[in-house]
Amino acid sequence: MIDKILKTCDQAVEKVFDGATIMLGGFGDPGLPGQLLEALRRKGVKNLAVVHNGAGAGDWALGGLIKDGRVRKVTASFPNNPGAIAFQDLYLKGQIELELVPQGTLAERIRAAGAGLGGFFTPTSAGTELANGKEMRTIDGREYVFEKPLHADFAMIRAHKGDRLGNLQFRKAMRNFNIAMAMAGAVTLAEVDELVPVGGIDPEDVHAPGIFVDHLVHCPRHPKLVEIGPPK
Amino acid sequence: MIDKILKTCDQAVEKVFDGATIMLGGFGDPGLPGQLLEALRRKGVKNLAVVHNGAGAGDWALGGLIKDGRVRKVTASFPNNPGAIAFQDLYLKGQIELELVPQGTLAERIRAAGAGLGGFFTPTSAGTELANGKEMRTIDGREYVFEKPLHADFAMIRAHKGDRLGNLQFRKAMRNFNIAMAMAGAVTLAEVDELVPVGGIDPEDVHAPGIFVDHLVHCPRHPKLVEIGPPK
Amino acid sequence: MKLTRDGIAYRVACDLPDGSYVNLGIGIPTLVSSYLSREKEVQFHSENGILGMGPMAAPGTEDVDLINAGKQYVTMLPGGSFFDHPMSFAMIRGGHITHTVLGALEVAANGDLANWRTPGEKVPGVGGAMDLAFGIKNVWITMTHVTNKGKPKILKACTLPLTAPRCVKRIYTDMALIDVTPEGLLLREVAPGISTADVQANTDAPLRVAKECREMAIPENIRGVALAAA
Amino acid sequence: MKLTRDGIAYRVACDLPDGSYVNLGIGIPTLVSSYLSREKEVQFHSENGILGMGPMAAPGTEDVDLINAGKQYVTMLPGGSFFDHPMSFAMIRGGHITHTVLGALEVAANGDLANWRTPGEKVPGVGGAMDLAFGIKNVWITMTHVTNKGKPKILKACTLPLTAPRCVKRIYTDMALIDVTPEGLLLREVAPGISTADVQANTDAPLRVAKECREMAIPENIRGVALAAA
Repeated sequence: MIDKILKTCDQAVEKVFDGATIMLGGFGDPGLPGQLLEALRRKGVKNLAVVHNGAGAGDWALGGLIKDGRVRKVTASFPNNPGAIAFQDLYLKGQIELELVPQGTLAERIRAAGAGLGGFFTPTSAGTELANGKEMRTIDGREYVFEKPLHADFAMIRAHKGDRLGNLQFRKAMRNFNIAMAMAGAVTLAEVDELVPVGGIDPEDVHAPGIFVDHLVHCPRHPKLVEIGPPK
Repeated sequence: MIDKILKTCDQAVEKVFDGATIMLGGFGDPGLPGQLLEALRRKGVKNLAVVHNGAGAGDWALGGLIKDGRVRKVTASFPNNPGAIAFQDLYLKGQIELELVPQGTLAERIRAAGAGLGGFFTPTSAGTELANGKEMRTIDGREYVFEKPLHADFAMIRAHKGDRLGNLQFRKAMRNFNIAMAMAGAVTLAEVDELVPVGGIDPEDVHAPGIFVDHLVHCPRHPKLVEIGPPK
Repeated sequence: MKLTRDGIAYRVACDLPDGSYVNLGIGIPTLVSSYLSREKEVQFHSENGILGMGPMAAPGTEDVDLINAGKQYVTMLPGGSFFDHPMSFAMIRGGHITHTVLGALEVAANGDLANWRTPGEKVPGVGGAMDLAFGIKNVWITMTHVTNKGKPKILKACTLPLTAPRCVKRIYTDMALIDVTPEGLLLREVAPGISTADVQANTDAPLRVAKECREMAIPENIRGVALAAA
Repeated sequence: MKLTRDGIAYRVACDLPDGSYVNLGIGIPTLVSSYLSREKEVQFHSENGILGMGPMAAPGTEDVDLINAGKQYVTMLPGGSFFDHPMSFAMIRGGHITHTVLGALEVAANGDLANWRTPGEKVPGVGGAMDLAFGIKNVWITMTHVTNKGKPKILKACTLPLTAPRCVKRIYTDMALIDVTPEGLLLREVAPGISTADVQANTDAPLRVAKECREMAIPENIRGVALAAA
């Protein structure tokens, strides 16, 4: 029998090792695996390379992990979000590495890894400083930049519902990077608002099929992610 | 006001021109735009290049179009399906061109066009005769083949539900190539089992957002596609 | 008189065609949706996987899972849809979104756009800016015509790092509406009370003045559009 | 005695691990799901966008929108999911499907597979065969050990066009179970009543015989598995 449910986030992050590359889902709060990240902080693993759209906010979750000095590199599109104080502080001191990637290219590189592709040509960034040093190619009269897939040892995401097979359903703007990251992570960990029995998610409504998910943990919303209005 | 609904398939195919490249959705019957194809036959347009997984079956829809001598080229993964008699007959006489593409590469090339990518590297077919003449590249120790996007002047698909904004919802195995084709077609035409008012498809359940769809037509199931059991 | 931010947004809203698919950047562009005629049906897109976005959520009705790319709580209109990032950027990069309205630091006469790295910004960030500028056919810029130090922002050539080369199609400022054409910049409208000479004096690239160049039709008393003193 | 098609399928089913994700080709592979122990939970994948497929639909209960890649009417098990082709082949190409069971025309000692172009076939077709062979880690082959003219199908090198080089991990035939290892072919099991010498005599590539080589455990009277005369 397949049972991917673990009791705690601490169990889920147990195998994360020093130096691992970790994808973190979410765009803003929706889909952010805040409690897995807090477990990772408790574990104290170090020298991490993180792939995430931003660079954390405040001193919680990714912000906290960076503040704790656990992250050596961030691959992100928007690390200058106003809340990313811990990152910006270390970056200005030269103590953390940044790979800046346009948001659509970031999403597509993650998907390419999950889909087993060796890379792709995108028009985005051609002729700008973000294409410096990259392979260029003119295809059908347009300039393109070659981009490689982004793989990860671990992907951590948050979903709305999950079952013991690992099937995940998201809610509204929670999907963002999370499906592609679930595909790209060698090991994918998910925290979910709600556990449902197998069959509790209609096959039409499974957004990330369980094949991409290794472990999931039931996590009520973190206190810092208060439900402001009632979900519709 | 956006209203993409047309009354008849004949109206929908009106702008299809001689020599056009046309993507046809469906894998087997689910998602096959049989009535748009029949309208295309009535229109009598010729010299078409068709992108489809197979090469038609019997003398209906794509099979009929090929039998009528309207198709100059088929890009497909499985043109040797037993029912593709019209194609096989013309192919053996040297009267129709074939571009044979592995099924996953076909799907990915269509998606690449819809997603604005210039091409990608896939491991599939490296070292086989289907990679003959193609650019090869070793990436991280593995051999890959370069594949270009597949664009189309028109994409024709079938969906389950649609609204006047062009939003489409599929049912079970209907999705197959259809979402990617809707993205890749310069003009996308859809036939649907059912028209619903705007809001009749939950935003979580829209599989092909209306942005990809230009026109849709309400088409009850074709007599040759009898509903065998009651839909759940 | 120079237009207010709302005045610029109003002018943009007049030009968005019925049936367009639009991604609005932060700042002035965000205001555009408020001035859209009810006769037009436009679907608004957000990078984080939303098409068919409605207005900001009223206080007390926010849904924690429903934010826009600026991380504000928003609402959905009937006929909207949710999807993931690869799909969202396929809409952008694949040319499906028809219009994007963006802010700018500099625009060059050939349509080059610089809007992602502010001078002196120490931590870089690009977000979806390049994807929008490269992928969308109608890149429309809204900005003040000059910097707060009075320096022109429309230039012969950009001095800041580019977001995308030759992407801007139209510029809406507090002084003018200017099209970027293969023959260079074309001044099409001026703000009420602003002369074509004023516009040229504040623009560091040559402007051709369109034959039909006219004063912008900005109603003086439409809700929220107050004309500020120049 | 050589195994029947069902006997081969039964033997494969014994080896599929609990929790595996499996794509079954047409022919003998299709039979595998019937012999899977109920103690094991395996999700079956179909190229046309299905994970968690159940048995064939009983007559009268077919759903016209629910077919497998062989275009047969199938059913869904609880916990399944529907998706589109790009996602379906991402599962294959990206190495997420753990096992595929395929038929073959020829297999070479180095794991080269030929199963997409039959000799004399005038209209070529590849379907998803290459994607499966390139993308999935455990490519298991089921086939008769020799052609219907008695010629070996396991060869030093393939003569037919390759589906994928060096992809096959294990071969299940009506005579033997053979692993493809970096050191060449390793004979691990023989069908009841077949000797290792018989197997080598029908194989056109050198076989090493595993120390623990044994007769396959195929119950004589399990439902549907009748052993045919050799």
